[in-house]
Amino acid sequence: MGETILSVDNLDVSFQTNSGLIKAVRGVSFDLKKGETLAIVGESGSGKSVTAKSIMQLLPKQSTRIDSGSIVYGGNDLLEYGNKEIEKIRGKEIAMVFQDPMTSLNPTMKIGKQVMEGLIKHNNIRKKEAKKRSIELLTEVGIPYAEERMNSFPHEFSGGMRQRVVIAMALACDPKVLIADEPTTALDVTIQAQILNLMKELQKKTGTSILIITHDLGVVVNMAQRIAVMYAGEIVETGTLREIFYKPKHPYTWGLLQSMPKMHQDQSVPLIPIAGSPPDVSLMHDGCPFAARCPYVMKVCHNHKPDQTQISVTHAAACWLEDDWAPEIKQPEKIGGVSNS
Amino acid sequence: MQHNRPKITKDLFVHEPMKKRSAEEIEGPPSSFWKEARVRLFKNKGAVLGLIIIIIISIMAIVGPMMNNFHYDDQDLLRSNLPPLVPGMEWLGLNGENSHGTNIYEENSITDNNAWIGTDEFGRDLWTRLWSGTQISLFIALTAAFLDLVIGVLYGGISAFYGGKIDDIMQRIVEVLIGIPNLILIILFILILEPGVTSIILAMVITGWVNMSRIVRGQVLQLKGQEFILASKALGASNSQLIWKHLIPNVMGPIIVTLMFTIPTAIFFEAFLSFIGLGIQPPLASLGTLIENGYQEMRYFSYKLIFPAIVISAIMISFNVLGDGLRDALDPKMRK
Amino acid sequence: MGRYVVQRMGYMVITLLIIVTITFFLMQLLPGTPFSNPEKLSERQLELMSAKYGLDKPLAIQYMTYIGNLIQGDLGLSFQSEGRTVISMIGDRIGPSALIGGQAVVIGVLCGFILGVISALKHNTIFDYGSVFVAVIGMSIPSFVFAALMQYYIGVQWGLLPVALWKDYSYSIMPSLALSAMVIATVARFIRSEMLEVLGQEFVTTARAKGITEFVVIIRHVLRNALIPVVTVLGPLTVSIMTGTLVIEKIFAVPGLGEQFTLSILVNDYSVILGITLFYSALFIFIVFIVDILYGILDPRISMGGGKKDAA
Amino acid sequence: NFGGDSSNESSTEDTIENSSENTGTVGEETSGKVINLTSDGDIPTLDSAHAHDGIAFTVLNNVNEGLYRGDDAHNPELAMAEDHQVSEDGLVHTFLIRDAQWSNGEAVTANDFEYAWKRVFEEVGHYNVMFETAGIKNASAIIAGDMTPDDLGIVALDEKTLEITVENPSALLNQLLTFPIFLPLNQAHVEEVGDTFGTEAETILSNGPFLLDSWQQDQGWVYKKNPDYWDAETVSLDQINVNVVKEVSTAVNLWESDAVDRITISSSYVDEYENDENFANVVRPEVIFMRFNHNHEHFANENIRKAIDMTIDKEGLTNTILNNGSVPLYSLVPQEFSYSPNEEVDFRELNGEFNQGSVEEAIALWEDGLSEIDSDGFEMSLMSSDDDNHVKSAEFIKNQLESNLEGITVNIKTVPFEARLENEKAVEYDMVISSWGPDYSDPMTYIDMWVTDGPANRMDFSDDEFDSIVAEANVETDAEVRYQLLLDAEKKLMDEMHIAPLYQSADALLTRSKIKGIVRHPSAPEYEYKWADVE
Amino acid sequence: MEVKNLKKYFNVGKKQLKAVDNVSFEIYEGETLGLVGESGCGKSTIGRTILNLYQATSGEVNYKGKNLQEKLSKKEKKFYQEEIQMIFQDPYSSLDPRMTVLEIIAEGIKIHQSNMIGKERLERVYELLELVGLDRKHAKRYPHEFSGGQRQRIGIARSLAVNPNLIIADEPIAALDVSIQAQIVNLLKELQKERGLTYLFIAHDLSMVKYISDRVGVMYLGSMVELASSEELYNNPLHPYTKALMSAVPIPDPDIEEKREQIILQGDMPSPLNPPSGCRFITRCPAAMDMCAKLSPEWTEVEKDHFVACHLF
Ligand SMILES: Nc1ncnc2c1ncn2[C@@H]1O[C@H](COP(=O)(O)OP(=O)(O)OP(=O)(O)O)[C@@H](O)[C@H]1O
Ligand SMILES: Nc1ncnc2c1ncn2[C@@H]1O[C@H](COP(=O)(O)OP(=O)(O)OP(=O)(O)O)[C@@H](O)[C@H]1O
Ligand SMILES: [Mg+2]
Ligand SMILES: [Mg+2]
Repeated sequence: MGETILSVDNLDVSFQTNSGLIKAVRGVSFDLKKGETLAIVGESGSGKSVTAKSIMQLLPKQSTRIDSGSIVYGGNDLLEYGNKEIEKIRGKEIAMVFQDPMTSLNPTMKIGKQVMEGLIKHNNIRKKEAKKRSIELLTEVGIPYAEERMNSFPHEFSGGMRQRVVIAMALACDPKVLIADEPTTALDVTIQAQILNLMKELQKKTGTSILIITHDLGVVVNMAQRIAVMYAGEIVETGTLREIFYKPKHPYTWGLLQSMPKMHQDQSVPLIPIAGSPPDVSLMHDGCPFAARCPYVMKVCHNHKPDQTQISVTHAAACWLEDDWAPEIKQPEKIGGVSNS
Repeated sequence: MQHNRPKITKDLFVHEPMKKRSAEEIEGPPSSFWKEARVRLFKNKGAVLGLIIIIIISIMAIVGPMMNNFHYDDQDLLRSNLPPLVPGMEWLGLNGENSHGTNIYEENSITDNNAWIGTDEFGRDLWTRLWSGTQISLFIALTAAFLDLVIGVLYGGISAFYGGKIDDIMQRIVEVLIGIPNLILIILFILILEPGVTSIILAMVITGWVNMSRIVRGQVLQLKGQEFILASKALGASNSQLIWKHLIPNVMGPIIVTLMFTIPTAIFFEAFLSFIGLGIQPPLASLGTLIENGYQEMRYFSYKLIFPAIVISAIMISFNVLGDGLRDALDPKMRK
Repeated sequence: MGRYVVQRMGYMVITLLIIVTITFFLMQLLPGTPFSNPEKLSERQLELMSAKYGLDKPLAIQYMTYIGNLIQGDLGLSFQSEGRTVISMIGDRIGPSALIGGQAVVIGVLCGFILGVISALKHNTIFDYGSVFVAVIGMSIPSFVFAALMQYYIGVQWGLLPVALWKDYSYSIMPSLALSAMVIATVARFIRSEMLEVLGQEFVTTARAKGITEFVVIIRHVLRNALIPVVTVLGPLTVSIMTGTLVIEKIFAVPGLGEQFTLSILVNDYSVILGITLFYSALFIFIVFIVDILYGILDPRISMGGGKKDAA
Repeated sequence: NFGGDSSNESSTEDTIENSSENTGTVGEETSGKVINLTSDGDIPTLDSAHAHDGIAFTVLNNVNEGLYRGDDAHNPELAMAEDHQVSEDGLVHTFLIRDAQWSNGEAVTANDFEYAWKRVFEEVGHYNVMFETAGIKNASAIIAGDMTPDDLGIVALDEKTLEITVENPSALLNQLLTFPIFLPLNQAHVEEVGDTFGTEAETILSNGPFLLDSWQQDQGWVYKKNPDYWDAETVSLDQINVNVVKEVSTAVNLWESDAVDRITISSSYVDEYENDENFANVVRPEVIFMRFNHNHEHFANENIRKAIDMTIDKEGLTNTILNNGSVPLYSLVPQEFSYSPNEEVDFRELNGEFNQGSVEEAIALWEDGLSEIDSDGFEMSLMSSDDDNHVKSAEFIKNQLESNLEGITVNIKTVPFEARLENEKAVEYDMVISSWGPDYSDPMTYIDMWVTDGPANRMDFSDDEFDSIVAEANVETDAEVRYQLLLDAEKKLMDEMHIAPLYQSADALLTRSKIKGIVRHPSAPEYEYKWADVE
Repeated sequence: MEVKNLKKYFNVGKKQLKAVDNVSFEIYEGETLGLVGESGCGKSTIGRTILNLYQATSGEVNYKGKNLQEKLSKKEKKFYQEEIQMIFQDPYSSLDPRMTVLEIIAEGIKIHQSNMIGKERLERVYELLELVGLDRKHAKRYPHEFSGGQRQRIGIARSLAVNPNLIIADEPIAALDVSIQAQIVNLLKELQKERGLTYLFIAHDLSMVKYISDRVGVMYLGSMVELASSEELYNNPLHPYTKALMSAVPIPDPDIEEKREQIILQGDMPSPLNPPSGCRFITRCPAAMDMCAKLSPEWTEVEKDHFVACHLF
C-alpha cells in the first residue's frame, strides 16, 4: 500500500489517579498508510481509546502523562505541538468519531450549528457557505430532508442518525485520517451495517485513512485491511486481515478467535474461552501481559517482556513462542473461520 | 538477536503456568462498600480535617463546660465584662485588656479564676457558656436533623416504594409544602408554640423533612429500576425484605450526605432565629444567642462575638467539607 | 406548552390557596391582639375595634371575607399602621428589597460563576482549592456576622460606603454585598460541579476533536450546558435571599419587605403577616414556575407537554 | 400613654449641623440650621385621633398645635388659644382661638377643635379615654355607647370662641390639653383626603412650628420650619431630618461615621462612650416592676413577696447589668416626676423608699413566709417580653432568687410584647416583668392602675381600703388633701409589696454638644423642637 | 411454558407504549429458545412479564397448566418463583453492592428453603459457587471486587439457588468482554446438560443465539415476526426483517465476509410510541406492498415449526 500518513512510535501514556499511576498504554507503535483502514482490537480497558485520544491530544491534561514516544503526522511529531497547532490538525487533518452517538453531540445545540462549527473554523468560509456545505454533508451521510434537520436538536434524532451526524461532522473538512473509536458499539446490527457501509463508501470517495477501534471481530473483518491486536496497553500482534485471522501467532489472538462461535458451529462443541479475566492495568508486572491467562505460558514470560517478532513484512507478534528457543507449539485448530467453513 | 539477551537462557523456555490462576485471585481482606468509602473518605484531607474538627467541637461541647469551676449561669457582678486572659497566650490578645488597653484584672484586682475567653455583663464565664451553647446548638441541630431523617425517609420511601396513586397524593402535599418558604413557617410556628428548644426543633422539622423525603424518593425510584431489585423480586422477596435488605442500605449514602448538609443548616437557622429574637430561653445559651449578644457588643467587647462566631463557622465549614467528602466517597459514580 | 402553563398556573393558585388557608388559621393561634398599643385599650374599645375590622364575626365568615377580598386583589388593612392597606405597604417596601435582592443575585451569580468556572477549569489546582475555600467560607459564615463586619470596616473604619440608611444608590451596595456571600458560595459550588460533569462528557471531546479552540469549546459547549442546571438553584437562592433580607435590612436600616415582616410579627399585625407570607410564597412559587419554564426553554430535551423532566 | 414597652419607640433625636458652609444637594435648602435625628421606628399614623405612640405624638406635637403646649419646664402654656376663661364652678372653659393658619392658608377656627374632638369618638380613637381622664362632659357615656359623639361637651360658639364643658373641675385639664388627641383638625381638608388622612406627609396640614416636608415609610421624615407659624420667630431650626434606625449597633456606626449626631445607645455601648463628652444619661418616668399573680398561693403571702423584692440587688441590676443610667426603684411613683402642690417637694421624698434591706433580712422573710403557708419552696415562671433590658433583668432575677432563696426555682419565659400583655390581662403568669409609662404628669397615672378590676390591674389585686382612697382622691378638689391621699395610696400598696418595683428606666444618649434646647417632657408628647437650636 | 397473545402496554405520559403486542410462543421443556431483535423491541419486557415482574396488560402465560397472570395463591406464587428464574443483562447493576456474595446467593434459599439454615445453607452456597466456577473463598466478598464475568457467574448462582426449571437469561453476555462471553455461554450450556434446564435466551448477538438456541424467535417493535428452529432460521429466513438482520451481522471470517451479501435496511426503527399502522416493519421493508399498510399480518405456520408474520406468506 501507499505511504505512511500517521506513525505512532513507542507511545507510553499513563494517568495519575487517586489510586496511583496507571500505565494505560505501554510502548505502542503502528503505522497508518494512506487510504487504508487499520483496526485496533482488544478488550475493554486494553488502552485502545487512550491510544486514539493521545493522537489528537484529547486526554485530560491534568492527569495524563505521555512518558515517551512520538506521533508523527506529515513529518512532524504531534506530541510536540502546542495548543494552537494541534487545534489546526484536529478536525482538519485528523478527525474522530466516538463510540456513543447519544453523548457525542451537544444536547443544547442545533445539529446544523454543530456541523458548521468545524467548517467555519478550518475552511475560513462564511456562514452561508458553511450551511450549504453542511446540508450537503448531511445528505451525503444519508439524512433525509437535511435542510430542515439542520435545525433539529440531537434528542430529536435516533441513535443511528446521530452517529451519521457525528460522521458528517468528522468528514466536514475532508480529513486525511479518520479515527473511529467503536463507532457502532452502541447501535443495533441493522443500523451498524448502515453506518459501516456509509464509512466504507465515504472512504472510497475521499481516500481517507481510517483507524477503527473495536472489539467486535466482525466489524474488523468488514472494515479493515490491517489489524493491530491490543492487550493490556500493548500491541501484541499486527498483521493484515488474513494474517491475523488465518495465521495468528499470538496466543491471545488465538483465544480471541476461538472464543467466538462460528456461523455454523456445532452446538454440541463447546466454545473455547480464554481462562481468567482481563488484567488490571494498574497491577502490571514486567513480563508478558498475557502470561497470566496464556495456556502456553513459559518461565521466561513471567519476567521478560517479549519483543515484536517480525513474521512477514506486514505481520509481527510479541510472543516468546516465536523465539528460536521456544518449543514448537501446535497452533490450535479451530481458529477463525477456516476449520469450520 | 538472542545473543544480546544475557539474562534470558534457554531453560526459561519451558511451560510453567503462573501460580494458581493468580489473576482470578483477589488479594487482601474482603472490603465492603462502606469500608472502601471509608478509605476514600480518609484520603480526602479536607474531609478528615472537617471530621476531626467536628469531633473536637463535639467533645468540647461536652467537656468544655466542665473544664473550669463555673456553671453557665454563675453570675458574679464583680466579674462583669472581664476580657479574655490566658496566661502565656497574651500575644494572642488573650491578655485581660479591654479595648482601651486597660487591664481589667489588675484594675479590679482579680487574681484567681481568670476568664479564658472573658465574661459577659452578668459576670458569667464565656468559656463555659460557649461550650454549653455549642452543646445546645448541636443538640438542636442533631435532633432536628434526626427527625427530618426519620420523617423524610419514611415519607419519601413510602411515596416512592408504593408509587402510583399514593405517590401522586403524597407528592401533591410535598409540592404545597415546598411552595411555602420554610423560614416563614418556622417563624410562625415559633410564635405559636411556647418558645424554647422544643419549639425551635419542631418548627424546623415541620418543613425540614421535605428535602430529605425528596432525596430518598428520588433514590428509591432510581433503585427500584435497578436489576438487583428485580432479581430479588423474582426470587420472591417480600416488600419488607426489599426495603430492609436492599433499599435502605443503598439509600444510606445519599441520606448521610443530606444529613451532613442538614445539620449546619439547622445550626444556622437556630442562630438566625436568635438573631431576630425568636431563639431559646435565657439563661440558656446557644451559639445563636451568644452571637446575637456578641453582635450587639462587637465594637467594644469584640471577644463576645469572635469566639462563638469562630465556633459556628468551624462547625459549618467542617460539616460542609465533610459532606462534600462523603458525597465523593459514597458517590455511586466512583464505584467501579 | 400553552396547556402546560395553564395547568401549572392552576396548581400555583391551588397551592397559594392552601398556603393562605394554613397561614390564616395559624394566625388565629398567635397570642395577643392585633391592635396596636393594647396596653390601655378597654374591653369596650377592643370590642369596637374588633367590630371595625370584622374580627367579631365567626372565623369561617372572616375567612370567606378574606378570600373574597383576596380574589379582588385586596389584602386588607394594616392593624398597626392605621389607614394603610397591606398592598400599599408591600408596594412601598418591595423596592429596596428588590434592589438589594436583585443586586445580590447579580453580584452573586457573576462572582459565583467566575469562581466556579475557574475552579472547574483549573480542577485540582491551587485556584480550584482557593475558590472552593471561598465558597465554603461564604456558606459557613452567617450573613449577619458578615454584614456586621462589613459595616464596621468598610463603612465606619474605611469610610468607603455609607454605613446604613437608604438614600441613594450607594446605600444599596453594602447590603447587596453582604447578601451575595451566600449566593456566590452556592453558585460557585454548583457551577463547579456542573462544569466538571459537563467537561467529562463525550460531546466536549467531540467538540475538541473538531479543532475549535479551547476557548470556544468552553464558551459554546461547556458553559451553556453547565449553566442550564444552574437555573434550578434559583429557587433555593430566592429563599436564602429572603432569609437574608430579614436580618440584612435590619442591620443596614433598609426599609424593605423583610424588615417589615419581622416588625409585623413582633407586633401581631395579622393582615400584614398574612399579606407578606402570601407575597413571599407567591414569589417563590412563581420563581419555581419560571425556573421550570426556563429550563424547558434552555434545554431542548425537556418537553413541556408532559411536565416531566424526561430527558430523551 | 406613650409608655408601656412601646415607649421605646419614642424618637431619639440627633442633630447634624449642616452649617452654611455646607453645600447641600440641589433642591434642598443649601443653608440654614439642619439637624439629623434617628428614630427606632416609623410613624404608625399622623391622624391625631388614632395616634398612640411616642413617635407619632412627637411628630404631631411639632407639626400641629393644640390649645396648650408644654413649655421648656413642662408646664402648659397657651398655644392655639390666646385666652382661657374658666367659669366660677370650674365647669365651663371658654377659649379664644388666636389668629393662626393651617398650612393650606385657611385660618384655624374653633370649629376645627369641635370637629376634631368629636371625630375621635366616631373613629374609635385609641386615646378617647383621655377625654374621660380630662372629665370632658359626656365622654364616659359616649365611650360606653350610651350617648353619641355629638353630645360631647365642646361647642364652637363662633369662629374664634370655643366652649368646653367638664363634668367636674380638674386641676389637670390644662396639662392634659397638651396631649395630641386634643389637637384641632381642618374639617374640609380631612373630608377631602378621606381615608388617606394621616397616611402620607401630603395628607396632613400643619399649624405648628414645623411642616412635615416629606415622610417615607420606614425610612424617615423631614421637618421644615413653618414660616406661617404664629410664633415663627422663636423657631430656630430650619430643617430636621429623622432617619429610622432600629438596630442600636447600626445607629452607633452611623454616629461614628458622622451621619447622625444623636443616638440612644444600649448598655453594651455605655462602657465605650461613658467618658465621651457627648454622652448623657436621661432618666425617664417609665417604671419597670414585677407583678405578682395574687391568686398564686405563695404570692398571696406578704413575706414571700417582700423576700423576693428584697433579695434582688437592684443597684447591681441597674449599674452593672443595664448600665444605661437606669435608677433602682423602691416604690411605685418614680422620682422627679411629681412635686407636692405647695412646697414643691418630690413625691418620692415625701413617701420615702420601701422594703430596702439586706439579703439576710430577705432570707429571714422568706423563711417566715414559707413556714406561714407551710411550704418548703416552689417552682414558678417569670414572664418577660422580649425587650433586651427586660430579658437581661429576668436572667439576673432568676439567678438572684435561685442563689439566695432556698427552694425556689425560676423558669424564664420570654414572649413577644403582645403575648405578655395577653397573659397579663388574663392573669396567666406567676410573676411578670411589666412596665408602665405615665399618660400625664400626675402620680394618679400610676396609682389608679391598682383599683379592683381596674384595666391595668392585671394581677387580681383587690384591696377595699386602697380602692376607697383612690375614689376619694378622684373627687377631692383640694390639691393638698388630694396629694396626701395619693401618698397614702402608694404607701398602702407598697407597704405590703403587692408589686416588686425594679427600676426606673433611662436612656443613654449620645448628643453632639452643639445641639441645644431640645425639650423632653416626662409624659407625651415627649419631644419639643420649637426651642431647639444649633450652635 | 406457553405464552399466548401476551400484551404489555406502558403508559408514558398520556400515550400508550405498546412494548409487547400480541406475542405468542411456546417453550418446550429442556430446550433453549432464543429471542433476538433490535434494542427496545420488547425482549426484556417479555421476560419480565413472564416472571410477573410486570403485570401483563392482557394475555396468558401458562406454565405447567397454570396461568401465571391470574391471581395466584401465596403458595402457588412461591412455587412458580422457584420454578422460573432470571439472569440479568448487566452484571454491575444486578448485584446489590452492599451485600456479600454469600448474602446474595443465600437470599433465594432463605426465602424458599427456610428450613435450610446455618451450616447447611453455607454449604449450599459454596456448592453453587463452585458449580459456576468460583472459589468458595469468594463468598465473603462484595460484588465490586469481581470482574464482569465473575459477577455474571454470581448472578447465575443466585438464580440456581432455588433450583429453577426455567431460566430467563436477559442478554446475560451483552456487557461482557468477548474473551469472557464464551465462558458464560459454556457454563450455561453445561448447566443445561447437567440439570435439564430450560432457557429463554434473550440476546442481540446473533451468532451466540444461534450457537446456544434450539429455536429462535425474532422480534420487531413489540411483535414476534418469525419463529423457527435455529438452523432453519439461519438457513432459510423468511421474513424480510429476519433476512436483513441475518445479513447485517458481519462475520469474523474474511473469506465468508467477502462473499456475504448484505441487505442494508433503510431508515431507523420507528418509535414504539407511534408505530406505523398495519405491518410494523413497513417503514423499512424492502418488499412492502399496499396491503401491508392496512393489515397487520397474521402469525402463520408456513412450514412445520416455522412461524412467520408477513403478508408475503
Ligand atoms: N482519564 C483517565 N484517567 C485515568 N485512567 C484512565 C483515563 N482514561 C482511561 N483510563 C484507563 O486507561 C485504561 C485504558 O482505557 P481505554 O479507554 O483506552 O480502554 P479501551 O480499550 O478503549 O476500552 P473500551 O473498550 O472499554 O473502550 C483503562 O484501565 C482506563 O481505566
Ligand atoms: N417500565 C417501563 N415503563 C415504560 N416503558 C418501558 C418500561 N420498560 C420498557 N419500556 C419500553 O418498552 C419498550 C421495550 O423495552 P424492552 O426493555 O423490553 O426492550 P428490549 O428489547 O429488551 O431492548 P434492549 O435490547 O435495549 O434491552 C422500549 O421502548 C422501552 O422504552
Ligand atoms: Mg474505549
Ligand atoms: Mg433488554
